[in-house]
Amino acid sequence: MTLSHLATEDVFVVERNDADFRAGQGMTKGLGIVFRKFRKALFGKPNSDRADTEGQFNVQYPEERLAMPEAYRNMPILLYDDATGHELCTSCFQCERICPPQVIHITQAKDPATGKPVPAAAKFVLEYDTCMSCGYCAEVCPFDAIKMDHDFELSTANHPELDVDYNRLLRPVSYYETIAPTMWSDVKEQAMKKLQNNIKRRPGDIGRDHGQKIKGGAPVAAAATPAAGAAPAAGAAKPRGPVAAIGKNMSEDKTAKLLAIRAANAAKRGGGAADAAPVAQAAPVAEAVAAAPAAASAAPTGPVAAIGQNMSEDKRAKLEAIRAAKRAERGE
Amino acid sequence: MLKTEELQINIGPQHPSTHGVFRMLVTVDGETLVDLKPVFGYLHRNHEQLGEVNTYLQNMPFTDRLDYFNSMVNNHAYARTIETLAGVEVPERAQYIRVIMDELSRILNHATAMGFMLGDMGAWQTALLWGMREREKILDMFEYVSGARMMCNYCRFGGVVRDIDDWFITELKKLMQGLPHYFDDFEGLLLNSEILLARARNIGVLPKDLALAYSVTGPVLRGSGVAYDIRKAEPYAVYDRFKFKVPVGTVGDVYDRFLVRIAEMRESYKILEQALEQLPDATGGFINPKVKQQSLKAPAGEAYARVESPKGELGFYVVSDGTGSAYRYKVRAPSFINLSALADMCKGYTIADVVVILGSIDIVMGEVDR
Amino acid sequence: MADALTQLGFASWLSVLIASIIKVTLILVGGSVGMMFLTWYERRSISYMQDRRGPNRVGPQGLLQPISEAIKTMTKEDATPRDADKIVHFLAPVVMLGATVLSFAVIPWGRMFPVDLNAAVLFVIATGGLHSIGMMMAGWGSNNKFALLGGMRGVAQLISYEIPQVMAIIPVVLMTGSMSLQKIVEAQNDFAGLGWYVFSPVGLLGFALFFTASLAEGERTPFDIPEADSEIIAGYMTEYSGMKFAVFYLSNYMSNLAVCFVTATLYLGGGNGPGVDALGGIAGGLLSLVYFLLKSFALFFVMVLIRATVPRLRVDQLMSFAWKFLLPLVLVNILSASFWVALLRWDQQWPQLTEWFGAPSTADATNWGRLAIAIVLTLLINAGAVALIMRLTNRNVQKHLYTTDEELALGLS
Amino acid sequence: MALLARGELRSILQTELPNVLDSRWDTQATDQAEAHGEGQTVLLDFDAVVKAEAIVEVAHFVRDKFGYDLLSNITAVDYLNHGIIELVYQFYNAAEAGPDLRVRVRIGRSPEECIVPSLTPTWPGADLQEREAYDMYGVVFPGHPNLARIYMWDEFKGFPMRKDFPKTGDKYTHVTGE
Amino acid sequence: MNPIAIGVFIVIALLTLGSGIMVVTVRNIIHSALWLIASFIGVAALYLLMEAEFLAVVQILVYAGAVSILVLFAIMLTRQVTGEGVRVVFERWWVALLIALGLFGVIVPTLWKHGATWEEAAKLAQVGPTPVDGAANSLQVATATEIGRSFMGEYLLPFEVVSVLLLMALIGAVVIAYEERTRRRRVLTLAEELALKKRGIVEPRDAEGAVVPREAEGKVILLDSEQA
Repeated sequence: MTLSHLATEDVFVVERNDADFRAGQGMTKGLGIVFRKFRKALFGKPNSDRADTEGQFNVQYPEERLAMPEAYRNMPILLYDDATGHELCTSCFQCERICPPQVIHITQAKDPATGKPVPAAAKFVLEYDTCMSCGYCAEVCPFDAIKMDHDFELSTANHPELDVDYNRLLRPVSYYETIAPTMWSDVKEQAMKKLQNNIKRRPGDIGRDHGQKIKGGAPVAAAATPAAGAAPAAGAAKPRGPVAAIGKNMSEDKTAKLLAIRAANAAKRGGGAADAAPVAQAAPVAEAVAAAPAAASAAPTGPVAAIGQNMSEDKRAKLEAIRAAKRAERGE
Repeated sequence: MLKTEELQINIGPQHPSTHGVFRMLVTVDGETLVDLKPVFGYLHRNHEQLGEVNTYLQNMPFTDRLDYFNSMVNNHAYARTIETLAGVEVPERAQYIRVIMDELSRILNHATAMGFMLGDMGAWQTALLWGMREREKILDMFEYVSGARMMCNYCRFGGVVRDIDDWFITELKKLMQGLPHYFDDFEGLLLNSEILLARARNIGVLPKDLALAYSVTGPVLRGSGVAYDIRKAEPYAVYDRFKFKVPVGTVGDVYDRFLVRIAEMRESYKILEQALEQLPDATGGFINPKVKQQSLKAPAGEAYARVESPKGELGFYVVSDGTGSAYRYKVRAPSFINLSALADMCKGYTIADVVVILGSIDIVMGEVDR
Repeated sequence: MADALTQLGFASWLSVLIASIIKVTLILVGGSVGMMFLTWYERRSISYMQDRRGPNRVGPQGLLQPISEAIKTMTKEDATPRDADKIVHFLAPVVMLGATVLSFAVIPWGRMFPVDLNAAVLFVIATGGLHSIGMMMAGWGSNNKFALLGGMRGVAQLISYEIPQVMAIIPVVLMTGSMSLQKIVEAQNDFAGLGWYVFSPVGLLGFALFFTASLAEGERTPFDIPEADSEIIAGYMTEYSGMKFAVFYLSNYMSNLAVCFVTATLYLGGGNGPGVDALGGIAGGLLSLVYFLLKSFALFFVMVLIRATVPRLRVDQLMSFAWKFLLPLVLVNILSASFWVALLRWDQQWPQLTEWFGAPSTADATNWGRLAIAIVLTLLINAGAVALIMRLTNRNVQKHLYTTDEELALGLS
Repeated sequence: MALLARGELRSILQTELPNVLDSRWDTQATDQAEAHGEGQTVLLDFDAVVKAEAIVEVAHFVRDKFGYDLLSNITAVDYLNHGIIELVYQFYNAAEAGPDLRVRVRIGRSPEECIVPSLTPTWPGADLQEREAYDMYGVVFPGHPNLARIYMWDEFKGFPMRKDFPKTGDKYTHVTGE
Repeated sequence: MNPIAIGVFIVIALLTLGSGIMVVTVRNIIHSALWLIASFIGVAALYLLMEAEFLAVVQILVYAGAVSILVLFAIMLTRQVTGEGVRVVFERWWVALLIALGLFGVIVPTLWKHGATWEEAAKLAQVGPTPVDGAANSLQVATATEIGRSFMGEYLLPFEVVSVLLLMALIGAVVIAYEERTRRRRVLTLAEELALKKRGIVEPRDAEGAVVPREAEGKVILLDSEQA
């Protein structure tokens, strides 16, 4: 067939090696390669370098976790302001409209006195079981009230539990800041400004009652304000809301650690957390060691996490100590 | 005269090597295959009707679920169709990003598809797991830019949803340092292995003269010796700016398809290199800001746009009635149409060959049953 | 052992009985533990070949994984298909396991021989052949088409590969002059425990052929056609679950272990090695056991390496490999083994030859001159045969088309 | 062998095979999208619309004369407002590449009219696509070797992609079509 | 013989006989084949009991491992495999009975004649195996060495005759099978079909013009070797 649309140099015929004499040399070569892999994996150390093709690439999941990119989207969550307890959602129905599988159901709040609609949601139900995690709701939300969570350990034996209501959807803004610092800092100002405008139009406790409920009536303002750096915040903040919501099956401690790790990783990867990332990479190890006890007591800080994102907590600390000792020996 | 008994066997829908819930009603005479009837529909969800109900944007994440190995390519094809329909301009940088994602998808698809085929042949997962390793590396990068590993939902009308940053480009360069080693290992492992030659050569021959009549596309068509690649035949995005070759086979057997896929991975690597070199800076933007994504309306009419998906020609045929959702939305799924050659390709070979031939067509049931 | 018991005052029949029971228990325990270790060993090493880590959760380095899996399979539901032939279906794994355990009766552990049967070599092969009955019963009794296909394939494969396997042993038997495994091990004790048959041209070819045929007998890749999971699901084991499946699994791995043991015994000198004789006594016995296990597991590692690398053959290719490749080479090997024996020991076996041609300078088997002649001669014969068969097979493979017109004409005319 | 521009086939067919064009649609003028309100479908007419019974002849014609040998796509569209079902055949010229050639067949929606000869004997690749069109739209293809439902189960009644198929309710009992 | 040996002998003998009876009485033909295997293994055990190890192993290898499988294969290939095998009682059963009785009549006198030797052998067995190296005991009838010597010495002619007979049977089987193979139905692959078409041999079509399934049954089609 003439292929006039293709120049001859654009086509090549794959080599079938028809004429070779075969006495098992192809098989032997394959065996050799497999044996080399075996040797490298057996004596090599765990490897996560994208440029490498040899070594063990497994991540020992429950103990080690891959760093979660900021953009990662799993299930939608709703945000509320730590300082005032006001939810960011104004029930504008944008997300309900765009949702491809139609799993978002919002009821708008009404002023009990006048009966007029208020820019807040009275009910907000999301069917997690049918959600396809496309992220459109977060994309279209003009108030940055709905965001995509990073928690993926949602398996449950109780199916109806996956129709998640407002109380279990709410997370403080500081939590979102820990999982996606750059993405939040991009929109933070305008979101907060819009929220202030909306708060003015909300009579009484409307728009903050859900948030109060999950905190058991504790004064909302007392919640720790998010620190500027993402990584320290993770250790310090430990907001109760997300812990309760995420860690259905996890101990609090673990969840906090998890949050801290995520934050640290996010800080490391995202260039935006300007104050955390450089420290993480450039901090002299001596400092890191000095910080290590603190890290052990509260939660890991940036530098520690930066050493080995795939390693478990204990291991990481140990490794850190060993390295420090070696340096000390060398007299650095 | 010895007359042997014919035996009817159901291969699938639950079978280790039918790549999903595909079923083949196989009639064998001894071990030789006399007849094969493919049976579909176990994963049917009427995707096309969903496309008629959804708005244009809403349908984008549904295209992820067609060929769930290459959601980036599906997004690209769908976005291109709607862009053609609504007359939307796409910034150059977005075009390059789309090309990079397409070629990464091609590498990961071929790596795993060939791994699965060799697995069907009985090579115990080694090639597959090496391919999976490369795939994981690529998926991590997809996750970084799009937020999800497989259901990327990355393209928007007139661009992509998020720009790629320095981290991505550094990691891509790192990945590309490793890829040639992977190709070499993969070829060395089995390409000349005597047993693979015995199993793959002259099996499932689809002669050049018949390949076009069977409407097969992609590596199956090229393996049969027809140099037809949409990236060359009807260049889309910025494919006309890259230098790459179209690998073709000669016989049209399983081995040729295998070789063509390996060669294609190397060509994709070349395209990636050039794309990284030519990638324009971010000034042009990565998405057309004028497009109203959520309320996009297309003038009444129809559009068909296709891309060279790793599995073949992936096209979307969309008829618009002027509203915000499609009047008719049809997917030209490559694995579905490539399957039409399966029955005839398998006849006369043995049961052991059938699974290998099926593996060499490289199907994904999400796309076949839609 | 029985003698020691008799001296302790037991009646002779009782001491025989007790000694037998102890031996049987040891064999069963050794075999099962060996099988468990083997599964762990295979999974770990194949994991490293595939850049992953394999089972490493249960126990240190995952060593207890097989135990947890044994518990898992034991607690699973034991399902029998409604239309199956219940008795045959039930008995099939029993026959399989019985045949495997029987072979362990004669397999030596280092220099410890449970039973020194005169026809031990043949006995191992014969018990391996009994597997085919189990397979047939499983395949037929399950009343499942995949199982039937798997059973048929398995039996055809076992019967075909039994022939090259038995004939590959003949050179060893010729060189030793006995079929007893103990004598075969003793015969390989020259050169400070390194006079293994594998170091002679005859033994090398025999080793390769026997090991290849044994791969097929043990249903290992590339000959795992009876249980080709991608084609016929699990072959004859398709309808088995729970404990019965575990028994099949146990029998498979035990027979693989047996194959490794036998190969190590026949060609790699069994428990022989430097220092065994020097130590002597119990220490020497233990050292020989270590040597033996090392050799066997090295062989098993080769099996795993092959499994991780190559695809499986097709049924017809499997058959032609047995009949067109292995069998001619095995016959040639028997020929060169006869030359070997004649050259090295003609005055012992054929005194008339000495009368006709005059006696060799010394009648010692380690006569270097005659050894050199024997090595060169057999090497020439074997290498020539291998090259020839390779060339023929090569042409055959290259022309192995479904579609050549010659074949078409042949098939249709 | 030459590439055809959009709409060129129509004039060629008028001269070379005058009987194959569907006389109902022989106006050269294209429907203007603006002439219709939102939600109104448009029948595009600049491709050749051929009679149902002539599709095999035309397909062979474009293949042999112009080299359009790759039958890539067969789409059925239900234009409920116009009362027709349209089949769009997309051919590609594999040797010379370039854009597709669309040949259209427009048939009525009733079971008696909804019949198009099958292309499967010449293009085996049309096999599954024709089965899909039959399953989803009820287009019958005489000459197809195995015209059976492909996605829906054999006992299913009705054609679910037709526009008048009920989108809500129990679809398995409320049968329309046929 | 010691009491254990006698006890074991009785048990094995009963098992062997019992399975033999089951072979002829059980209704399912596959079951009867399986019982036959049990009987073979019982015989092997008897050999083993008499210290005839080589014979026992060969009995398992050849009869239990190969011949019985051949029988099973024959049954499965010629009958409906999955269905219940129905036993047909042969009408001329008395012929079989006569043959069996005749065989019995040959075997028993032979045993009787060599009875003394057997007793001695049994005594020998009681003492335990003697070393077989070099000098073969004339009573140790069952060692491989002894069997080999008899084949190559005393019974060379019958051995060769039997060999030639078996070889002829083998060749005959191959010839018949080869002829069957060439005539067996062959399903054409796509490439073969194309090759035929290029040679001008079009597919056979039936009256309505539909293509007859691609099976060439005993057709003579000659092709020259350059094509495809």
